Amino acid sequence: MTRFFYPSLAVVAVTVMSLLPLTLDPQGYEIRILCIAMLFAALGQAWNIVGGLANQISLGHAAYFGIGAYTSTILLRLFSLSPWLGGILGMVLAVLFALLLSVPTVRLKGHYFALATLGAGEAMRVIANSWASVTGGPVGISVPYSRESSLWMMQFPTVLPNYYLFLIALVIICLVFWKIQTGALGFRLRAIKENEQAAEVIGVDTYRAKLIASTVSAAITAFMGTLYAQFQFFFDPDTVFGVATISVKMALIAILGGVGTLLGPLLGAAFIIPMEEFANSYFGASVAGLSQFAYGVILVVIILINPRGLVALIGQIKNRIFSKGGSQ
Amino acid sequence: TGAAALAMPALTGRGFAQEAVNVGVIVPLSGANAQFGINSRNGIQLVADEINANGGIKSMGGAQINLVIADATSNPTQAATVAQRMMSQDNVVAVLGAFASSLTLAISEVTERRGVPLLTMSFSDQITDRGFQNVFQIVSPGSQIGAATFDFTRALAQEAGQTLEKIAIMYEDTAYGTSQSAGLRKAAQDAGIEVVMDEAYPLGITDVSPLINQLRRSDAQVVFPVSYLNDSLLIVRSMRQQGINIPTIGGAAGYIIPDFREGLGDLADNVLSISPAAYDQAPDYTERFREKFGYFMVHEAQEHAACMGCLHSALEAAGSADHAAIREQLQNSVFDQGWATVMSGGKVEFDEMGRNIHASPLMVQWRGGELVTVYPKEYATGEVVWNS
Amino acid sequence: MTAPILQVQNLTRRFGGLVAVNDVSFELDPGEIVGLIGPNGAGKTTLFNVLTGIYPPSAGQILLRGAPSGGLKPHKIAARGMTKTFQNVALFMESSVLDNVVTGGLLKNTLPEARKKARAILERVGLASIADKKAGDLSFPERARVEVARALCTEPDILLLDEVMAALTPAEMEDVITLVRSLRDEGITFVVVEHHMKAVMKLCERLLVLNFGELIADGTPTDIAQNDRVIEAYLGSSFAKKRQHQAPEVLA
Amino acid sequence: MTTPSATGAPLLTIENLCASYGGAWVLKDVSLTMQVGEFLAIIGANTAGKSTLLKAISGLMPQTSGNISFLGHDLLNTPAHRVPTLGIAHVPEGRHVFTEMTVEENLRTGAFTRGKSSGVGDSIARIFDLFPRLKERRTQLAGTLSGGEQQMVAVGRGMMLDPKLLILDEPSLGLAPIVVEEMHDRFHEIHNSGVSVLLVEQNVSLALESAGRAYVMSSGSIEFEGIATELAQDDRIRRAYLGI
Amino acid sequence: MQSITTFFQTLIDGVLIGGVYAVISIGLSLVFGVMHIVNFAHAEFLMLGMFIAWFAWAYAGIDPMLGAFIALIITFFIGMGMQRVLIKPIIGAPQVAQIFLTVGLLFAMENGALLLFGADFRSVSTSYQTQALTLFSGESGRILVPLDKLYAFLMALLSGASLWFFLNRTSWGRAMRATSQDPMAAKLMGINTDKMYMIAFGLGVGTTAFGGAVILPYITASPTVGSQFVVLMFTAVVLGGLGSVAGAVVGGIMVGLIQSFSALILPIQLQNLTLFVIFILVLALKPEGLTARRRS
Ligand SMILES: Nc1ncnc2c1ncn2[C@@H]1O[C@H](COP(=O)(O)OP(=O)(O)OP(=O)(O)O)[C@@H](O)[C@H]1O
Ligand SMILES: Nc1ncnc2c1ncn2[C@@H]1O[C@H](COP(=O)(O)OP(=O)(O)OP(=O)(O)O)[C@@H](O)[C@H]1O
Ligand SMILES: CC(C)C[C@H](N)C(=O)O
Ligand SMILES: [Mg+2]
Ligand SMILES: [Mg+2]
Repeated sequence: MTRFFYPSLAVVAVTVMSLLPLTLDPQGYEIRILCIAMLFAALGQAWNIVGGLANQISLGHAAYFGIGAYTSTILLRLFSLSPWLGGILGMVLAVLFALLLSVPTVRLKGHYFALATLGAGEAMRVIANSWASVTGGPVGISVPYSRESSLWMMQFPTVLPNYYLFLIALVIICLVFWKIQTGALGFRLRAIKENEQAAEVIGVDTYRAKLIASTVSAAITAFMGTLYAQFQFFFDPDTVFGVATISVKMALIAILGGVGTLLGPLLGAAFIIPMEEFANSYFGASVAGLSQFAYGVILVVIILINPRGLVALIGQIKNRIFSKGGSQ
Repeated sequence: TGAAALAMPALTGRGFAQEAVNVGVIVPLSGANAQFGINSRNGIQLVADEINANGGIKSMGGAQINLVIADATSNPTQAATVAQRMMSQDNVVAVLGAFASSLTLAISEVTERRGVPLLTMSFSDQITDRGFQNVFQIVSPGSQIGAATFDFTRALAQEAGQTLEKIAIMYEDTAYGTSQSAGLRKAAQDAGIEVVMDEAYPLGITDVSPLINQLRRSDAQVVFPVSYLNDSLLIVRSMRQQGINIPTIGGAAGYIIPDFREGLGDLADNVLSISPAAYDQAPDYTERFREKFGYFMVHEAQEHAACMGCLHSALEAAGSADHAAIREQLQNSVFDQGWATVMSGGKVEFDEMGRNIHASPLMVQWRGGELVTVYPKEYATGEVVWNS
Repeated sequence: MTAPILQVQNLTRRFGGLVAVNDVSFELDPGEIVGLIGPNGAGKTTLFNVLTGIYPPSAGQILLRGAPSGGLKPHKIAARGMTKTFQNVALFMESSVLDNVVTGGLLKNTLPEARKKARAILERVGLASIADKKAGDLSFPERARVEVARALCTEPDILLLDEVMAALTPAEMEDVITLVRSLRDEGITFVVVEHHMKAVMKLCERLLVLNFGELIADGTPTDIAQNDRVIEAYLGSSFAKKRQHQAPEVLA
Repeated sequence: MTTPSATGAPLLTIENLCASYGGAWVLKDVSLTMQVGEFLAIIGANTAGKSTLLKAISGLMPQTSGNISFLGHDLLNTPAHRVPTLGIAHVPEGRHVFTEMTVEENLRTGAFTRGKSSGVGDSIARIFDLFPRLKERRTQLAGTLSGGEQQMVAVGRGMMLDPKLLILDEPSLGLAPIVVEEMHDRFHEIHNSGVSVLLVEQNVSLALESAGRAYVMSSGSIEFEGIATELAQDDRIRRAYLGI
Repeated sequence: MQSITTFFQTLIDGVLIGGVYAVISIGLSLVFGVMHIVNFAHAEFLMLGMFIAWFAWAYAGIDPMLGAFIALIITFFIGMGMQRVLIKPIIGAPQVAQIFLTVGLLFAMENGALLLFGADFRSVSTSYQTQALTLFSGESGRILVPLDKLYAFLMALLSGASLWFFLNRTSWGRAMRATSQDPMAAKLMGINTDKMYMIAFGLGVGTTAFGGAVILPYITASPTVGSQFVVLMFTAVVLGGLGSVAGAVVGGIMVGLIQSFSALILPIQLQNLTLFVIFILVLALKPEGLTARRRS
């Protein structure tokens, strides 16, 4: 394959994704699914920067997501501040939180890191629940429904503009990831992933590299939180700071697709979100629990088929077809 | 991405007769609230089956009701997606659900934008105070239920010759407990009564000792726990363990389902609770539920059934599946026929905000495995047992 | 007489009650090749670990080109020109050989430059043919050589080699010795831990001997080979005997 | 210089063994025989496949073909964990100590197949005799030992099995000369007590000193074999392995 | 004066609930210790144990403290089978794959239970569940020891001690630890590592199911009960040092004490916030848990 293959593939994919909604009901269900898939692809990609490249398995990214969602929404409600500005402020707060969290966690490895970050996410959820005067508490918070559309206020009569916001965000985040992955930081993060001590000894400032990765990831995640809030209009602490709904799901998507790869989170989201939907709509009505059961079983089966995720699975299939073709 | 997403719904192949009217039912069928979701679904199913058996919607040529039921899970994002799916794929005339306030709030953001009526029995005040046009709340909002819990209790105590001076409140810290306890607290403060204990605790609490210790130290005369099932069992048991026997007035949810009684046995007897509706108010209706499902008609089933009853009447009156027409009927009718009559006062009528103006919570008490309405007097079917 | 490039003064490192490095002092001149020998568990690896910042010293001073470096983080020390290889081999096993080496190169270069440098170094240490292999698929000696290449790519002034010749054939050892010498000629100072006496004697101009964490000897290989304490603690009697027969040949 | 005390009865017979890690064949048609009571060495350059050969004997190679028989047992079809019960102890290359166990626990684990049999304590005492260093460190976690100390644990642990055949993969790697010397003396003792020994050793002169017979491997095949003392004089060997 | 009794009551409550956390966390720690797997589905075995004990109680009148042993045995075999079919293929796989698999398993088991047992909440009634020992009673208040939690606590000590003895004092226990540290070397010692993994997983989930049964008099069984405990279990296990049985007991009791004392000083709602903050701080100071031994 020439070196233009992947770039041109990307261009084609983006073009298709840009044209696709024109064929869909702009208030419809398909477009919503696509939006959510892109949201989670972006979140998975953000997670991939720390979880994939540096193997810092964060299970607390919901903290950043929630910070983004709450910051912009609270400012919007209190001061009618544009979510764009609120989103940027959310990013700043998320970065600050990431820096704060790094003090106790930067030395942690493997499962200890995972569980410490999980604790941090949970702590944020408790705070959002308890600090009702600001967050609205457990009852949740609504983005005021404004019937007029405005890009500045991120209020739209249909989901179509949200779709393009998600698409643009996703493309930018993929570019960021790609830049990091193929750049010097990527080398450093992979070194940390495989042997932190050795990385230090050959001159990698592991603390700094981890810090950069986690703040970039936190900022991206926070901004996606803002986009989510402006898309969903209502959320509560359990949703945006949720372990299962956000933190683990972000990780799952990256892992399912192929951790540490550019394509991984995209494939992961393209698979998981519709699959979840499929399970819900196909089994949901008949028997209580069946849809979630099916979802769980499918996850298990996929990982048993190939523990390295869909990217590897596709590679495997490609190889098989290729070798078959070769032998004939 | 796109292709996969598009293929999925097509596969679901939900086929149904042309003339049927699709009604969306979104309730939690998995997760911690599955039990309540199943109860709710059962209530709606019962009514829909009865309507269909009686010839469907007459004004629409006997169109059958087709329930499109989906699992809201416990995730608001998913609940909203489900709502979107029902409107796009199934063309539902209205949506019923979704038990938990957080889910209902998320769904309402979608239904409102599409102008689809949403009937709910969720408590949260926020559901009907955002100025939405298409949401109808069949029960009193949480704050009113909370206030009623207090007012009724005070009246009952007074009748029993006890003057309330000190009360204790404990509530689980999700939307339900928080909003309901807020009403309770305010009513108590307005009445100038001292709230000697006022504690939120996390839902899923595994140890209530700190709560009960505090309750013991607080010297309260009555306790108002607003809890789901697990926590309610923990609270009542730990109180007994520590020999605390003050009147316990639950906040619905965990206190008024059969599992509460099953879990506590005789300890459940005489526990009081507020309830937004009670099956002993309309036994000729609610007994049908017991016949079909084998347990008494819990309030979420009853209220959801009432929602379905209202929707039925609105459909009959509108004579069409048009959302605006149905909304018009829901907004402007008085529902005093069929299942709508199982609500307090025997009728349902929605004000501008979408609240049922006739809704009145009831005080119920466990008596040998059954719930008996003991207050307000006009609804009471039995005498209260007050053991101060 | 040039100034010493490394001064170690009264360096001590404890693990709980165990004193792994005990009050060790020595100096290195630029361009030396110094052997560090001693019984198993004498503290050689620990000394390397303290020098490169993996462990902070419990007491004592380290001066790297005159500036104190004790207690700095490893990457800081690497940036100041001292790095080491790992006795147990600590490569980035999932990465290619080339990428391993490139990562070292990033210390002082941009990515494209690091790539160029890494290729040159692989060429030089004779690993060019396996540049694209995954480090995890290599045999132990190959891995040790990648360790060296990766360390070299950080452009060190002082390189501490921890048993990189273990498991090499004599022919391969010769290659390593030639390589180390030529690198020395380019100005790199070496400290070499090795248990293969013949190789040590051949390569090093000076030997430091550790025993129970203490420096018990510091001298030329000939002196050390005759030092009774060293023979008793480390070399063993038969080595001494053999030496008497073969002395001229070994020292050649 | 040991005189081979081989009895002539076959202990280990390998025929046309091929093995791979999933890619290309690492062993190609290796055949080898060993008699009861022999002290056999295998020498060869890096990546010749020596360790792979030993792993194949112990059932650790995923893909193999050919034949390995040990006292009439077909080893290729014996799961790895049963091989020690037949009387084979394999001290692997690269130490592989149980890092989170103490030195003594490591040694005790070596006696796993001996079950509750007595004499475990004696065996431990013998190993502490051989490696006094280990005795000092008996309650230290093996993972915090120095490289050479770990090597001692690995060798000692293998000896705890009380085997018929002791397989040693580069046992002297990273050991101080004085320890190597002592250890090889002990290998002789073990051999003299009737245990057959199969030794892979990069320290070729030592290997040829210890062994009765030796095989020379290169790139996955046996090059030639012969009496150790003769091989030590062989020019091909001297040039490639006895240099420096 | 009041505050002295309050203090002791809080201490007792904390230790006792800590015992409850300990009994369910030991198994998680074992599974991690031997297989290096963070099993997110582990709490589902707690749920399974509760249901087994509940059925034993409802249909055979067996007290949950005895039913616990039935739960242990049944889930031991279920665990072994599951290890064989599901966990074995991912033992060498990257850590992330394991997270993935066990999360999938969590969904499947929680909802499988919903399908199998229904959404009803099940609880037992026993005489001791509403009783308490009075340790002290006087002017300044009372100090009570609730019996249900006392029993759970004692069972926690029992299972912790048995498991500790097994792992540290028997050759099979050593073999299991050897397997966890270096499976290749373990095979060379004649240890059937596959079997060890199966037993370890069986024991791990069995112990947690045992714990589930033991707390049944006190907590209601339902398909989602696991989610109530999963984060606490992980916190306990990590605080004590992943993989250490004694650590799980220490960690469990610490979690209990932190919750209990936090509730005394701060709003109860914040008890888990206190817990997580302390948890993260402990990790910052001792990155491998409180009982971790030094390693190189
Ligand atoms: N992290 C640690 N914790 C406790 N003890 C340690 C640690 N690291 C090393 N030691 C001990 O310090 C002593 C010195 O070990 P070191 O690894 O420095 O020896 P060495 O000279 O390199 O030996 P070898 O030649 O065998 O590699 C040993 O007794 C070892 O057990
Ligand atoms: N786990 C493995 N996976 C893939 N290839 C391997 C693995 N182990 C060894 N090899 C390859 O098999 C070949 C033979 O290796 P082996 O370890 O048997 O050689 P050896 O003769 O023991 O060499 P050494 O002296 O380096 O120990 C080498 O090319 C090596 O790269
Ligand atoms: C009955 C309650 C437990 C739930 C309530 N319907 C809500 O609004 O959340
Ligand atoms: Mg060393
Ligand atoms: Mg080898």
